[in-house]
Amino acid sequence: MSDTGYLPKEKIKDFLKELAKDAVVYAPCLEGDIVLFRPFSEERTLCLDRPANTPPKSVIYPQSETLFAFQYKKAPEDHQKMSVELKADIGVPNMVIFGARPCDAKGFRIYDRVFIETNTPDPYYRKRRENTLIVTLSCAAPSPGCFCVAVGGGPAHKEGSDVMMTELEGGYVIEPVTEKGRAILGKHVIEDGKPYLKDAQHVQAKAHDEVRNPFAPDELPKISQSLFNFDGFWEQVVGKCVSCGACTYLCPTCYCFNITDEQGIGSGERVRSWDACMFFHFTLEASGHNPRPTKFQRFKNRVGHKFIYYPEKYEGVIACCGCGRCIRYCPVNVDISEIVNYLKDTHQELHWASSRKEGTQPTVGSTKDE
Amino acid sequence: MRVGVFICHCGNNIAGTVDVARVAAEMRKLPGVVYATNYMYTCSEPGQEEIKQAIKKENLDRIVVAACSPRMHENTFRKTIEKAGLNRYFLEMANIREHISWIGEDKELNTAKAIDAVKMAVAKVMKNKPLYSSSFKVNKRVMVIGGGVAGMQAALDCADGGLDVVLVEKSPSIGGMMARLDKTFPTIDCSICILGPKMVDVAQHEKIKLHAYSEIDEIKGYVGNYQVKVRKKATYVDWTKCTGCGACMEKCPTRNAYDNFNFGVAPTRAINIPFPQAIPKKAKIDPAFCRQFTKGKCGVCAKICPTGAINYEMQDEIVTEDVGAIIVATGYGLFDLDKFPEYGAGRYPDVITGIQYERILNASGPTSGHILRPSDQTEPKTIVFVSCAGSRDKSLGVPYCSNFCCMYIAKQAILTKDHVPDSQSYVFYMDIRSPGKGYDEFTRRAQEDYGVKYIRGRVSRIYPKGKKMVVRGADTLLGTQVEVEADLVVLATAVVSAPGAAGMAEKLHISYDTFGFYVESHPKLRPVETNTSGVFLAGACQGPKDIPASVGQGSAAASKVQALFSKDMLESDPAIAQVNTNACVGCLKCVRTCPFQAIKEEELRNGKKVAKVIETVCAGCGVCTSTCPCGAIQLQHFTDNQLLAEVNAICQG
Amino acid sequence: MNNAEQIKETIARIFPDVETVICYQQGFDGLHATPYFISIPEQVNKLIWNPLCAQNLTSYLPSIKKKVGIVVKGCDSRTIIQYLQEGLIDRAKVVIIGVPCTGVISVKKVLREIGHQPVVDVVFDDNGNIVVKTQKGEKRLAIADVCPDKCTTCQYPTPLVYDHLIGEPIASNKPKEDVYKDIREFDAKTLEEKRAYWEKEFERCIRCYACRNACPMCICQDSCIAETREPHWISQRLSLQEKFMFHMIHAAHLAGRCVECGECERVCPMDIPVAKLKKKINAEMKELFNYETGVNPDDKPPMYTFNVDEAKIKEHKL
Amino acid sequence: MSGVAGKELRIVGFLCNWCSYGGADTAGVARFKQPTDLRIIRVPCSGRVDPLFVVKALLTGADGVLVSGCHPRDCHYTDGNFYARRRLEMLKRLLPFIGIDEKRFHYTWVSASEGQKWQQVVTDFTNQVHKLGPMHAKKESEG
Amino acid sequence: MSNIKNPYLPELATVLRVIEETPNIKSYHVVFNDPELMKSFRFEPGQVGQLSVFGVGESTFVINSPPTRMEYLQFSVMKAGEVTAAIHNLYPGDQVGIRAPLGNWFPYEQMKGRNILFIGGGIGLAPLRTLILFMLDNRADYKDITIIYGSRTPPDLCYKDELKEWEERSDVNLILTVDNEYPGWNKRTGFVPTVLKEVAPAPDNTVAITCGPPIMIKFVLEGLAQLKFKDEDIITTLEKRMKCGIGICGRCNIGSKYVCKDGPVFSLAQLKEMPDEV
Repeated sequence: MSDTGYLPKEKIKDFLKELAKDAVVYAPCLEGDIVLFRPFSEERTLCLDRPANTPPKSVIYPQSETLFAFQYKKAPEDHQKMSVELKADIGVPNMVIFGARPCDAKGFRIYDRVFIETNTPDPYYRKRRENTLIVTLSCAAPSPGCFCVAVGGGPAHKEGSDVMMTELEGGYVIEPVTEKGRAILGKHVIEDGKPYLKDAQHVQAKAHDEVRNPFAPDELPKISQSLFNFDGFWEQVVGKCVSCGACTYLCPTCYCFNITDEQGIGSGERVRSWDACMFFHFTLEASGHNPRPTKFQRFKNRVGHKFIYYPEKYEGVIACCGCGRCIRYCPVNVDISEIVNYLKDTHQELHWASSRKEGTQPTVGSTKDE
Repeated sequence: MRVGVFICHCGNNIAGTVDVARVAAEMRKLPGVVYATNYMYTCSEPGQEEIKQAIKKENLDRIVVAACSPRMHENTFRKTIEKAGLNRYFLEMANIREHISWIGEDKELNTAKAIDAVKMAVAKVMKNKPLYSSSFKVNKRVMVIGGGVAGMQAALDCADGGLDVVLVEKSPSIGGMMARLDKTFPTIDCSICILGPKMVDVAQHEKIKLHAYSEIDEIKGYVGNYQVKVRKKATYVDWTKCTGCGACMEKCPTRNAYDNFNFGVAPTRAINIPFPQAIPKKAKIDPAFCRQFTKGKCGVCAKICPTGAINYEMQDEIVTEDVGAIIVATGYGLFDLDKFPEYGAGRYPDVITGIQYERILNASGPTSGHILRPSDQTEPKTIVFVSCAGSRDKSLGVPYCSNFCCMYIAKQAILTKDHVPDSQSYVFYMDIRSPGKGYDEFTRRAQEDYGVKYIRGRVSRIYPKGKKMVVRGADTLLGTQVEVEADLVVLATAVVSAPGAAGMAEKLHISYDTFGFYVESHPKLRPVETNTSGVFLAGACQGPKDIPASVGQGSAAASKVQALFSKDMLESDPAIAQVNTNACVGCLKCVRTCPFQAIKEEELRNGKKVAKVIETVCAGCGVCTSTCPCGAIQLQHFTDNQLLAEVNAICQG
Repeated sequence: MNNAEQIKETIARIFPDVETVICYQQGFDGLHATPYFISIPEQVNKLIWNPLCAQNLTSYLPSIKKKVGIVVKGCDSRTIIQYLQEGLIDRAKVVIIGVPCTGVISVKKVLREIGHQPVVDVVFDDNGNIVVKTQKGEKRLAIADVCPDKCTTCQYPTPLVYDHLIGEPIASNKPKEDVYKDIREFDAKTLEEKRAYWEKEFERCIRCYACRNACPMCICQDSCIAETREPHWISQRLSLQEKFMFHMIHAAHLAGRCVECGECERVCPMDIPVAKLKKKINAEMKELFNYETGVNPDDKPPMYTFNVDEAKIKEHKL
Repeated sequence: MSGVAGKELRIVGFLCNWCSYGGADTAGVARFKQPTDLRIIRVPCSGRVDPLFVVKALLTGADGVLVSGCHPRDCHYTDGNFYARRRLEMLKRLLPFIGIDEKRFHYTWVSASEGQKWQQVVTDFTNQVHKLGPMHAKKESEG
Repeated sequence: MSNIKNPYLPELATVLRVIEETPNIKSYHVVFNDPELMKSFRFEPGQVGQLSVFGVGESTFVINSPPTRMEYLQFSVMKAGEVTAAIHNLYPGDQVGIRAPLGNWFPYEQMKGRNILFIGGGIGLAPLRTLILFMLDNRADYKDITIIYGSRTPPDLCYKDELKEWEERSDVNLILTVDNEYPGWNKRTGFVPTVLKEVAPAPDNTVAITCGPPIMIKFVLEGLAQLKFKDEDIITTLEKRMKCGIGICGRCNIGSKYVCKDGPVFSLAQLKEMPDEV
């Protein structure tokens, strides 16, 4: 068998069923008008013709998970004596993410550096990541707002994927990316894909050219520190932001989280749940002090994290995969690519300063401006 | 946290149907509970002592007592734990008696319910925070509203105790209903003869400031510091000049003014002094009748007045009185005759009310004490008294007994016989209620010594027949129809709340029942207190009562005020609303809903606008807390988290 | 709705009386409009006005302290009136440029019609249609077919409050009795159906709080009890119960306050019909207190007042 | 787990301290027998009862919720129950919309002297909830 | 799975002793339940730990006992929020969780042979205490040690017994101050930055280590600059809201630095490189 497989379109359900034999298969399914990754079953409607509304990040990094359960126990002979029992159960089944887009898969690589490639790896993420096979579908055409090619990705970028599929008229060309992915070629319904490889590559190249690059001609955006640190800039560009968490929760690369104890009587769990740097509460301290009290500061941190801080730590890798969801689904159309584009032009400070009237303060406050 | 749980047997009251030992054992399993025990009578002195000992020995920091209703003993146990050094708000009670052991028969179910109840209390007490009251100065001045016998007694007792008293009376003279009575039962002594000296005492007491012919406009503040706006209604007579000589009244050409004092038995003058013993004995003009006001010309009184006291331009005057406590003695009202279509609804002049009859009997009344019936001023020979005219009649909205009618009917019947020896009185009654000292003997005397005929039954109709009034009713004892041809019919109309009682209650922030009578703090144990601290009740404003009861309450209310004022500083209840200024967004919805205007807007140093609770005004209802969308204003001791802890203990526990 | 020029002129005139004007400009693609904050008159050339301008801009008003101009549609004006009822804005600090509106478009509905293709171009013709060009061709859609649900029963096409009115007032041609028709229809379902419906919808919620933050009447924002531990109403567990509770909090806090602008639903990335709960409460407020939000600045929001005798509330029997 | 399995359902009661809690006390003093399902939370005033407490209880495990305050016009805090009446009526009408039988929620007015009425309310409401059966049993399997 | 440590799983520990330092600050002596761990546990002065009250949550505190005294770990807790309030309800024998050590530490190696100036305010003495005690236990390694410490009122001073001890020592120069006159207080009054100016320590061969409320830090840094201290010789330790403690969760970062992992100890020189989000 060659290095390339081929899955005829009519066999896609059989393929998924085969995968589902020894794994939970998450596939993009139609739910009302939107597409979500759901454990696949016969009753569901597969939807592969556009990226899912939410990335598959919750499969490996659930929105809320129990880090451990605790239980207070009283000694039977002495009710004054109380001990605590902690139970951390990281049991994870084998999982497949089917039909993720390359940007989604790349997102997991952003997470890997933080959660796994560190001296304090996160066992929960790691276990799920190890147990998950990521089968990606390359994009034949861009989606509204997306810009993967501008942040080091592309519609057939393979980073993060175990298998890359490319859609042709009659089926999908299947290219294993990792050793783990190679096993998929052995599945019954997979035919030899070698004859189609060229066509697939053609599709991929065509798609690559169609994706917009807001930062062109730069290969990767370089951010002007002085504009980045200029408050007036943020006040102008994110005045309309409503400070919700849609962008971060739909982002394949956002990973900020919260840890809380949720308790019943005498027992409970320590829960890790997604959090959003756009929320006021995110950094609110017990004293009432908040180091990032305004949405401007919070938005700046979000952009900074993706385009400055993360690259600083990880050899220039931008923590944005250009999927465009934050743009598409933003309640007020805040466009991060536009903002970053402004930021990379080092001569714009004057422009930003002059567009504000002399001596006036920003008029649109955050919800908690002081 | 080290919670101690004390389960009370209450003798067999609880232990009889709740397995208290098992409840205690279950509590010992709860995290945070380091001590749980059951005890025969936790509220007894040894029981309380045990709590104190356990707090010290076991180093307890929060206490749950599962026993009777907290309405019964919460204060007891709060004091107990306070004596042991804990903040009083570290106590929670679980009501396993009234709410469990007394109402459920199945011991198994009761025990399970008790376990839940105590668990809830434990869950809540773990969320409790220490609260500290702050203290504030008391203005040792008391206002008495209402100058009837109850109010006068209260005013005199307070004043004799050295307090400054402001007495506010709505009508031109103090004296109230009692001043209108002829004689009082069961002693038949002259009402005004015993009341008059008291009225003079009030007038002459240097500690009493009297605002007659005045009403309450507005009451602000809180116990110890009330500000009351008193409206001194225009009398059109300068009382500083009026000597009460009565010349104006004599010469007044308007002779058809309604006589409030005599309940319209006869007309009076447009300028009048209500009655000879009035305090203050001053004239006032009734502008509804005075020709100067209705026609724009007359001026007779102004011409005649030897001191030039008449002032037609006079306006109402508002004075503000600062007081520390208020005694409400606003008395009662009476059912109108027009409520009784079957009795002629006030159309027949010879069907009158009991109080009107009092005035007819009274030597200083319109008939100078001669019993003359209103229609033709002849002496009636057959008089019918109808008791329960409205009282105890659900259909008329007066399901209650008016308390003293049975007694005054007997009195009036006796007096009638004295005045007109050849008269015959009949009394239609439902039951004769005469439970007071010497009362029953009195009603018997009416029947046995004065030949008053008592007919048990309701009067169904009264209608005229020539000069007579036919009173038709049933004799339920004989089971026959009865008809009496009477010269005069006296209805013992129902006692109702004073006109405007509800409005007054709202100004005072006290509760009133469906009938408009004011509600006391506790029907047995706190009969003169209200739920608004610093406001006390005396007399019939709380419910129909006779003279001795009213006087007794007047004295009781006075002693309550004395006790309150025995301290220079008062402590505020710390279980009030508190604003977390970090969370408050300044929407001020709480300001809108606070029933007490206890919340105002405040600007913080950083310019942020937030809500602020005026501690001394907040009554602790928590309406603000359930109004606030962001949980920023929390009623202490009943915070969202405290109530959620209880909800969770039930639903998730 | 060719009023853009007139709006621009008006804005140019109200400077420098105002420091900022909030209006619309083109968003990231042809199908989206986005809020536009103008602080100097010259910026006005980027302003747009067309049926893409669906967003209720008034949400920004309470947080702005300076004098501000704002472009409002009929529906948006109800928010301003509600703000006035609740004392959340100072009328003297807002210059309202009212624009009568014949209906806006719902991006979600258009996307559904064009199969979620990226759009190349969008044009509005004079016959009330939107023409959407995509790679796969051109689609002409009647705006009436792709407008948000609120437009289909719009009673107030002309702003109820304004300082400058652009164009002529329009009267509503939608029957008043239809406003709560959808609510009545939904209410007619069985309890089980309704429960199942909400469980399915709320299960998708990702608690991003876009609905809350976009809501003009959600004044708590950063103090929302969905995120606090003091008080601690909901946990961070991802259970249906918590999501349900959040939406009930949102609905309860909007009782008698929701101006039916539909922002919550418009912004929901998970397509949850969150406005429905609030509309139901509004229907009840109308029924109970004859109260309609955002139409009369002198009204009192019904949850912050009472009548001693409530004509429509009867004691419930067991 | 609150409630004795098989016999009882979980019913949460919010009672104002001055009237209804007192009424429940009065019923107790008079030994008026009542079903035992009800668990009582004491609040100062029915105006303190945020409708969300009711929602929270119903969503997290209660089969029924009862709120009782002073009779209108008879509120210890003058107006508290007037606000409660509006809020709770709103909730009562909202519940069926989200698929919760409004019969699981009842609000009423019981004064401190109405022990007998209290007994009646508790008995009738408990019976009513029992007729509807448990609310959460079938949901147990769900996450 | 068991071969790698779960960084979120706290070690169970028991409260040994509770010391009431001030009306709203208590210190806790805590020992791990596992005696082996207690023996093998190592940390450096300035490192922090996450203290758990199960059911309420975690909060970060500096381990303010020195690594030279390992009978127990001491944490000092000021009551501010939910977790600290829960900690204040702990008694000896109660169970807690500890994740420690986390973060960096004071560069004490580079301080050897230098004069040390500690400037603390209120609870800000806690992180300094660990280093002070560590240096006193290695007294010969350091030259002059000066401590300027102040609080609002005398009862608000932490570690009163130790203050007395240090005051009596000849090899420590302790300068105490309270904001205003107070009955029975016969030492200095005035704010810490003011006292710093009065004392005016020489910057030569001196490292200044400061911790306290933000407003104090602000003026202390100004004061030190006036005294010609170099930015590299001014060390402070930051307090932030932390959750994970391992540089992931995203709330304690200042720019690309995570206070929980890259801090909490920073020199002024480093701080000046970071965005102003303290």
